[in-house]
Amino acid sequence: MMISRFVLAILLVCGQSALAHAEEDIFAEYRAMFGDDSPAILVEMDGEALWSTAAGEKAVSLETCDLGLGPGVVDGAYAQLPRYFQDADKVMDLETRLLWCMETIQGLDTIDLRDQPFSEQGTPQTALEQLSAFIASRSKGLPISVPQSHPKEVEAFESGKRLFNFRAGPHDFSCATCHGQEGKRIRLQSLLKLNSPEGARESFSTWPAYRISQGSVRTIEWRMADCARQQRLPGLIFGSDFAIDLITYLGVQANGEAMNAPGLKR
Amino acid sequence: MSLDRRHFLSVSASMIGALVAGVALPFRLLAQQARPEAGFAATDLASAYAALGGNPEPSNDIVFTSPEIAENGAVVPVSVVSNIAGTTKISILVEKNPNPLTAVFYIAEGTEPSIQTRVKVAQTCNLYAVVEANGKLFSASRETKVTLGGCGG
Amino acid sequence: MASPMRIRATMMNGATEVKVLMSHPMETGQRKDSSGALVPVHHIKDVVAKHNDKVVLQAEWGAAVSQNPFLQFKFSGGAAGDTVSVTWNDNKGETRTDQVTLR
Amino acid sequence: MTIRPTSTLTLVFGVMIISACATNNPAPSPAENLLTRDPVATSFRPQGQASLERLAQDDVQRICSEYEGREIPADLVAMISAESASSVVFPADGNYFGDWRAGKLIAETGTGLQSNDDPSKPNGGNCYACHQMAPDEIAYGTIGLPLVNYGKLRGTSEAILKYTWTRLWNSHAYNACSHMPRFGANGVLTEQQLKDVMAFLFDVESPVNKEVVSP
Repeated sequence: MMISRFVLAILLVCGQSALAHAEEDIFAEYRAMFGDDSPAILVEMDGEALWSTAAGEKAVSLETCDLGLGPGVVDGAYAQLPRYFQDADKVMDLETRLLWCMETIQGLDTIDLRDQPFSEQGTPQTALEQLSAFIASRSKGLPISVPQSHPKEVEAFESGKRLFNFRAGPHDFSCATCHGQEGKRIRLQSLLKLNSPEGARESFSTWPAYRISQGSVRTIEWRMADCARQQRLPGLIFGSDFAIDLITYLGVQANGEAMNAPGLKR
Repeated sequence: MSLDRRHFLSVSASMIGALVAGVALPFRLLAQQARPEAGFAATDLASAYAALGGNPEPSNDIVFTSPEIAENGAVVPVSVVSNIAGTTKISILVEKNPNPLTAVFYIAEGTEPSIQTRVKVAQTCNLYAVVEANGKLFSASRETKVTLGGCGG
Repeated sequence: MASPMRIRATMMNGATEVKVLMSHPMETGQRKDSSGALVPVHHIKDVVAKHNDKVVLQAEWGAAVSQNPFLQFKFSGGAAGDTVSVTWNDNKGETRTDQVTLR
Repeated sequence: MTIRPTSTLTLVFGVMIISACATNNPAPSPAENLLTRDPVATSFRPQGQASLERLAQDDVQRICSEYEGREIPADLVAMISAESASSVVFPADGNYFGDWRAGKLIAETGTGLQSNDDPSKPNGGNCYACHQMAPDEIAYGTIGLPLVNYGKLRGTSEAILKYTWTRLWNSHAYNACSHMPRFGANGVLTEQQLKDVMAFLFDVESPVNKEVVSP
């Protein structure tokens, strides 16, 4: 009797909080009006074309690039990144892996792309953004399964978990400042608790995403770099350990969730 | 070609002559002739209306949808469905934009008087759908709130 | 060089629903880039949609249509093998036409 | 901006952390022992006004990172609170109030000190990112407590003015490891800007203190 009452009380509390959450999402109507017509598809199309376009000193396409599931396998690859790659002896996310393939397979000079991996607003999307949109779209509906079998993959996760709480800069911000609590928002923007599976699932499964405010597809590395900017930190280096570790931390927590990227965000 | 008659009436007489004569004119030329430049240049609702042909009469036969509150004013989905017989033209106006007139759609015969698109809304204000049918103008309006999301930086 | 559009045309109950996404910056001329300079106005001015050779929709646009514009409309008719084409022209004289075949 | 260099305080804190670890915290997991790299040291480059110095944590940042989401040992709380409270600089002229209109703008402005911000422009306080303030502004965040009718509800006694100034200057004085930036202590806002924010909170004419109209 006591127990059932206790359970009932919990159910009531949970039910209420779920309701409150639904009421709070005042942008639900707005987002619903987009249907499944995200401009991200335009970038996916460009990325698909780019994937099979010959480039670089060796004048070959990226079609033999190994994204973790074997040379040339695109379907499902994004749902299993970041992961450890023997040839590079590193944990790599999709974006660093793509640069690796451009350099090693195509003999492409990637200095400019490394320096400016993300397009400026109003300028064409970079190769990296186009390819990311395309490759992510080919994992749609597949369960996220970011591996934790190699010691370096475990290390990246543990490091990311710690970095999530790293407070620094003139504002004392860490990732946890905004993304460490349930049900909070900044202005009207709902915040996900990213050190929990629920929040990580919702977030990780929807990057890359078409950012409405910028009219561009943005990648998860961009999200990390832009968080660092808003944290008032110096520039986050593309493909750095800080970025990859945090992405791994998010991805592993999100394991099991179906990929649904590119997403659509404010 | 069964495009809206009214649209063609604004084309110069010589061009109509050419059309009647069956001379294939590039469509673009016609479109440019028809563009309501004064409407797009207007900086307030009243002068945009004037350029479209006058003040519309509010009508419940237009189903105009825009979100009550937009997460980002740069992209606001809008939907217009006209239940007014003989609808030939649908315009969308955003009252407080620098230039309220945003888009004009010419509905050909056989095309449903129903349009969905996405527009920029600079600040919280009324959005208007103006429908032209049988030479008369009708309108419906909706307020969309534009808010600040995110960190503001 | 303008990127391709994405056109989806679906036959339903004797009519054809068309959804178009166009790749275009739709600059208002009022936005500043990261160096503070005004980005020149650059927007689609007119759009023409055809079912085979017949014009089914025409539009005139200002700069306040959103970036990467979306357009949805429906015309009566449409049979497998028919084409639906969309053409846009912008204020810089750029143009792009794409088409799909109904099936 | 002042990032306090490591000082004698660090020694004290260091000893306390070690003892705290020994008593309150489980030993690091084997996985944590695997950590061989230092991502903070290798992952950033100076950009705009954001130099690499910003990565150096002061004592408060280090302790609060360590205890994020966990209970902070009471002695560390006492230490942080005391240290934070003692460093508050109150207005030299004894006047707490500036212009509420300027304060409103500061509360609404989210820019300042980011790598892409113009350092010649004043920093924002971005209060609205986390707090509800004027009842008619719907775009407010919820990380911090609501501040609707702040002055109206609390009055303007010397005690409440000092308390509020301290909260703005260094929130850790009352709430160790608070998520609120140390606007005064870290030089995010100037004394005049803090006065403007105070006016926005307390002035009877400020929108913050206007009647709450139920919809």
